[in-house]
Amino acid sequence: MQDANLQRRLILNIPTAFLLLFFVLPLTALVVLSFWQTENYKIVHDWTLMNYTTLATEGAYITFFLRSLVMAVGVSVTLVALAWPIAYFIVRYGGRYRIIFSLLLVIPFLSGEVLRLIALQGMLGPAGLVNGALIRMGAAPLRMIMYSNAASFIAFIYLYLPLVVTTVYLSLINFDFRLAHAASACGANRFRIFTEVVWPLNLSGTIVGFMLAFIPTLSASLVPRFLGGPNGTLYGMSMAQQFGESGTWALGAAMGVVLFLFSAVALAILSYGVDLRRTGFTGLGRQ
Amino acid sequence: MSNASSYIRIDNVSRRYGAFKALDDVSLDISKEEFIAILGPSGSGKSTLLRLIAGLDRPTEGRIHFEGKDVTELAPHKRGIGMVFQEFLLFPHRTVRENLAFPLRMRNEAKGEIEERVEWVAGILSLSTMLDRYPSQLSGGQQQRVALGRGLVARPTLLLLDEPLANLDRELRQEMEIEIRRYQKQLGIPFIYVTHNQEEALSMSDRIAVINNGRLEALGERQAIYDHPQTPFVARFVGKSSKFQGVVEPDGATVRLTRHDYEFALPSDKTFKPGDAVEIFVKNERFDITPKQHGGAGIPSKVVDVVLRGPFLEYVLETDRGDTVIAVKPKRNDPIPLQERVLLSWNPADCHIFKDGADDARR
Amino acid sequence: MFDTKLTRRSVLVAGATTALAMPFVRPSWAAPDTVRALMWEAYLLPDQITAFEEANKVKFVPSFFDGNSEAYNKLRVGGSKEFDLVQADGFWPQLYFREGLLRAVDYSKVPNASGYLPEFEAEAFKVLSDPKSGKKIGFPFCWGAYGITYDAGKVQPERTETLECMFSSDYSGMLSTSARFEENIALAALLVTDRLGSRDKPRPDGKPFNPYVLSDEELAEVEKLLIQQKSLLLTRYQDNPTLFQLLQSGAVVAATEFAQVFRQLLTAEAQGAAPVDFRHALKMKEGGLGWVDTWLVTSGVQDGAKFDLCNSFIDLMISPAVMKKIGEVAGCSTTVDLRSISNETERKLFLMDRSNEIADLFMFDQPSSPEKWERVWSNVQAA
Amino acid sequence: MSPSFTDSLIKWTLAAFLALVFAFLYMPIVHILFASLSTRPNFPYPPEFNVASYVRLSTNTVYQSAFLNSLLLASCTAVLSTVLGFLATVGVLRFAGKRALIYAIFFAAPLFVSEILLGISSMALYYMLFELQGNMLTAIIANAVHCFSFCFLIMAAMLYKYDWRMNEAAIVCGASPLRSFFEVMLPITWPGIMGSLITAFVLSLNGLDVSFYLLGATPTMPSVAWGALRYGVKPELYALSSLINIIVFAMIIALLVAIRLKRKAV
Repeated sequence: MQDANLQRRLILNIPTAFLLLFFVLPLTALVVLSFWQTENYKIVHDWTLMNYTTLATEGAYITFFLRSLVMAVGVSVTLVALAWPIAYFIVRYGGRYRIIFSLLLVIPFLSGEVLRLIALQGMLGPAGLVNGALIRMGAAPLRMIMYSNAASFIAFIYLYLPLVVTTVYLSLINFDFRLAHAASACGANRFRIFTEVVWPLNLSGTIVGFMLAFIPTLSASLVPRFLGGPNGTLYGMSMAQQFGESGTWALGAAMGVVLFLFSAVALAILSYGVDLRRTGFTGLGRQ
Repeated sequence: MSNASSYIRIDNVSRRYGAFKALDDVSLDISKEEFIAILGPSGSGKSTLLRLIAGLDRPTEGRIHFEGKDVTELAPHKRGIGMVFQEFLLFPHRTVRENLAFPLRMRNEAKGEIEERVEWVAGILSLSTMLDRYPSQLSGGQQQRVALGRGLVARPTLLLLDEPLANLDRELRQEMEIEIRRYQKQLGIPFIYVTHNQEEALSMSDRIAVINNGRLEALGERQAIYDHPQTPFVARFVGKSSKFQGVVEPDGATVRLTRHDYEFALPSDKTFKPGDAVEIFVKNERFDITPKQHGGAGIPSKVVDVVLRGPFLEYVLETDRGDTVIAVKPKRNDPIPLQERVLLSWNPADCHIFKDGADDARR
Repeated sequence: MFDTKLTRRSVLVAGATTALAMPFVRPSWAAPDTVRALMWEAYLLPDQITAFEEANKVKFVPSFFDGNSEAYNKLRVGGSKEFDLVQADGFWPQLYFREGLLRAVDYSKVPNASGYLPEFEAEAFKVLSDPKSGKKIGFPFCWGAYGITYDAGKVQPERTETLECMFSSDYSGMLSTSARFEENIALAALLVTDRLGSRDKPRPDGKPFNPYVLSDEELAEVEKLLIQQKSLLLTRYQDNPTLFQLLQSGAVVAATEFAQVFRQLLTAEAQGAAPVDFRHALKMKEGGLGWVDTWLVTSGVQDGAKFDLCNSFIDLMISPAVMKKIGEVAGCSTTVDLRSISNETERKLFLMDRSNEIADLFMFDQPSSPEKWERVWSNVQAA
Repeated sequence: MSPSFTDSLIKWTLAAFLALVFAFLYMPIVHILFASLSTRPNFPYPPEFNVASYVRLSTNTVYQSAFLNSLLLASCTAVLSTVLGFLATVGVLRFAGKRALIYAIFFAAPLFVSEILLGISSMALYYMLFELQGNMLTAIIANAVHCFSFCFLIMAAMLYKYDWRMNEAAIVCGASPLRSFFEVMLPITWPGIMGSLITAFVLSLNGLDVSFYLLGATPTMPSVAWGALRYGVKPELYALSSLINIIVFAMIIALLVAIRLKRKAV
C-alpha cells in the first residue's frame, strides 16, 4: 500500500509544490512589497499602509479602476453574447471540420499581441483602413474609433473572442444535445429549450469564459496604451507604468494586490451566484 | 487445506480501507480446470477479491499463491492472467485484431506466433470476419467476445471474469453462459467468475463461493449451495425463496408459523429448543398449492395473478394475512384460475430453517 | 488547507529538478563569447552587427528598452551582470555611475572618439563625466531635442516660437505629444515656470533652474496645464510611425517629438510623397529639452578581452560611416563630425552646423521625485 | 414556416455570422501580411508585392535568434505545463477524494490572476529574494504557471470522460504501467494533451506580459517587438510573423486535406 500512497502523494504534490513556489510565493512577495515604499527608484523597507491609503483616496486611481471595471464588464458581456452563436454553430454544424474551425480561432494568437495591436491601430486610426476608406469616399472619418475607449473596446473584443468562443465551445461539445430533443418532446419551443435546458447546463462553461475575458481586460495595459487615447488610461496600464516607467514599484504592487483581491471576490460572487447542481455539475473525481 | 492440488490458493486474505473491511479473512483454494463463481450482492467485496487476485489491489493481510508461488507482491502485469471486465474496456483506438494481439505483444511474442494465436482465438470465438473493425462498430455481444478473446489469447494462468455478462441482454446472456463454460472446459484453466446474478453462477460454475459483507458465507458445489444453504443469507440470496417466521412448539418437533395458521414437522436433522424463534425459507418452486375445497393443512391464500415464464407458471398468491408469496409450478393445461382460494404448504424436508437472528450472530 | 506540506520527498524532487535545470539558470555572463547590450532598437543595424560578429568571432545579443527608467530598473535588478553595454541619455549616465552600475571608460582605446564635434569632445561634454572623480563614464552617440514638428501650412511658424502653441485651442484635436511622462511634464514645466517667473527664484535643490526639479506649486500648475491640454490632443503617440502617419495624413498639425519623425517626413517627401511644408522648432522662447544618447559600459565588465570587445564595438558605432547610416535610419543628429562626408541638405537636416545649440537645451534628467511626478501624470490621465 | 426552413435559416445566419467573425479576426493578420510585403508598412494599401523585408529578415541574426529563443521558451513552457497539468488532472480526478474541488480551484487559480501581475510578482520575488535578474528559466517557469491552468482545464475536460479502468485492462493484459500509459491512455486522450500543448505553446510564444519582466538579456519576439515600438516595428518583424502564419496555415490546409481524404477512404 505504501506504493499507491506514494504515487498519489507525488501526483498531487508536484503541481501543488510548483504552484506554491512559483505562484503563491511571488504573490506573497508582491503583498510584502505593497506594504513598503519607493523613493527615487529605491525600495524603502518601512512597513506602511500609505500605498493603500493613496489608492483609496486619490481620485486618479479610483477613476482608472472604475473605467477598467466598466470596460471589463462591457467587454465580457459582449463577448459571451458573440461567442455563443459561434460556438453553437461550430458544435452543431461543424461536423468533422470542427477541429479546423477551432484551430482557425487559434491562429491569430500566433502573431504577438503587440503586432496585432499595431495592426489594429493601423486599421482603426485616423489614416487607417476604415477611416482612410471613409475619407476617400468623401465621408467624415469616424472620430469615435480612433484613440478612444471605443477603440480599446474593439481591441479587447478582438483579443479575447477566440478564448471565450473556445471555452463555450468546449462546454457545448460536452453537452448532450439529446437533452434539447427531450425538452422539445416535452413541448418546449426553441426559446424555452435554450433558456431552460441549453443555457443553464452550459452556464458554468460560460462563466469560465466570462472570467477569462473579464480578468485580463481588467488588468490590460497594452490595449489602452495603443488605442485608448488621452482619456483611455485603464487600471492595468497605470499599474504597468508604476513598474516600467515611473519606478514606483510599491504603489504598483499595491495596485496589483487590489486587483488580485477584486478578481478573487468577483470570481467568488459569480460562482456563488450559480447553483452548481443546476448547471449539471456532478462533482469532480470518481474515486 | 494446503494440498498440492490447489492451483490458486487464497490464504486468509483481508483488505481494509481505513476502518472499513472490504474483505475479511477469506481463504479459497481453486484447482486447475475448475470454474468457480464468486457470488454476492453489490458491495459485498467480491470485486475486491477479484482485484486482489489480479494484483490490481494488494491485500492488507494474507497471501495469494499461484501454482505454489507467492504472488502477493507481484505486479499485475507479471502475473500472467487474463481478465474480462463488465464494461468490456476494449481499446477504442485499436481494431479487433490489435485488441486481440495486445496481450501477446505485451508478452513480446514473435510476430508469427501473434498472428497464429489471434487467428486461433478469433476462430473459436467466431470473430474471424470482423478482425479489422473497431470496437465502436461492434454489437454488444461481439464486443463481449472480443473482450473474452483478449483475456484468453495469451493462454493465461487463469481467467478472471468481472460480471462480463451484466451489460448484455437476456437472450445473449444465456447464450454466452453456455459458450463461456464450454471454453473453460476446452482450455483447462480455472475461470473465476464474479457475479451478483445467482442464475449465472448456478448455470456455469462447478463451485460457488458466496460472499457477503466481505466474508465468505459459503463455499461448495453449486447443487449443495442451492439445495442446502448453510446460512440464512445464502438461503435468501441463492435461488428465489420466501421467508416465514415461526416458533418451535413445546414438543420440540413441530414448527408453527407466527403469522399464519400452519405448522409442520421439524426435520429430524434440525435441533432446536422448544420456544426457539426460527426463520423458514422455502424456494418458490418447492411450494405445494392445493385448492381449498380439497381441504388439508396449509396457509389459506388466494391466486391474484398468474405469470407465464416459459415452461413454468408463476402464481402470485396473497395470503389471508395480506402477504404476497410466489410459487412456481410446471406449466399445465389447466392452471389454477385467478381468485381461486388455495392452501399453501411445503414438504418439511424442502425448507431451510435457521434460528432467528442467525445472520446477526455471525457478524 | 492542503494536506501537501512540503514533505522531505517533495523537497528532494524539487532539488533534483533544480539540479537538472541548472544549465539553464547559468546566467549569460558565464558565456565568454557574447557581447550583450541593452539598447534602443533604432540604433541596431543588422549588417553592421553581422560584420562585428564575424570580425570578432562573438555573438552580439541585444535587448531593447523604451524609456530610461525602464532600462534603469532592468539594470538595477542585477542587470549590470547581465549586460555589457548600455545606452542612456541626458543625466542618466551620471546616476548609473553613482549607483555603481557603470565602469569608467577609456577614450584612448576608442580611436574614433577623436572625431567628435567640439561640443561632444571629452573635455567639453561634462554630462559624461563623474562630477566627483572626473572620470569619463561613456561615449556620446546621437543627439536631438524634444521640439515641435508642425505643418507650416496650418500653423504659422511664428506661433511655434513659444510653447503656448502646444496648448492652444486653435489646434484642438490636431495636436499630439509623446506618451512619455517625463518629457511631457518637463516641457509643461518650462511654460509654467516661464509664466510664473519662478526660474530665477531659489530652486528646491539650490541649483540653477532645471525643468526636472520642480516645486510642488509648479507641479500643481503643470498638472493643471496638462489636463487642459488633454482635450486638445488627438492622442499621445507611442511610436514614431503612428505620429508619422498622423502628421502625414493631416490629422495632426503640430506635435512635440524628437525631430526623428520630422526627418522621416522630409525624406518621404523627397521620395515622392505629397509635399507638405513640415518644419521643426528646436527651441522655443521658454526653452527646449535636449538629449544625447550615449554608449556606456557596465560595471560587470572587467579589464581585458571583454572590455576590449566593448571598446571596439563602440568604436565601430561611432565611426563616421556607421554613424551616418544610423543618423539616416533613426533620424537623429550625430555627435561625430560627418560634414566631410555629407552634402548640404544632410548637413542642414541633421543639424550638423547647429550642434552648439545643445548647450542651450535642458538635458533629459531624472525627475526630482518620481513619486510626485507619477501622481501628476496619473491625475492628468484620469482627469 | 416549416421547422426545416427555420433550421436552415438559423444555420445560414450563424454561418454568415461566423464568416464575419473570422473576417474580423483575420483582418489584422492580413494587414500584417500586407505590411510585410509593402514598401510603406505603415499604410500598406493598396497591397504591393515586395519581398525586400523577407530578404532582410534572412540576414537579420537578431530577429532570428529572437525567434529561436521564443520557440525554445514556448516549447519548454508547453511541455512543462502540460506535464504538470497532466499530473494535476490525474491527481484531482483520481486521488484528491473529497478535496477534489479545493485542488481544482487551486490549480485553476493562476488563470484568474492577470498575466502582468504574475510577471511583476515573480520579478519582485526574484529580485527581493535572490537579487536575480530574469533569465530563460524564470521566464519559462512564470509562463508555465499561467499556462498550467489552461492545460489543467483542457485535460480535465478530456480526462473527465476517460475510463481509468482502461489502464487496468491494459495492465492485466500484461502491460507495464508505463507501457499502458503510452499504448492505451495516451492514444485515447491525445486530443486533450495535444490541445494542452498547442494552447500553452501559442500562449507563451507571444506572451509579452509575463516574459517582459522576467527575460533579462534574452531577446524574444515579443520583447523585440516591444523594443522596436518607439521607432516603429520594422517590416522584418511583420515578415517573420507572416511567415509563421503562412506555415501554420499550410499545416491546417494539410489537415483539411487529410480529413477529406479520410472521409473518401471510409
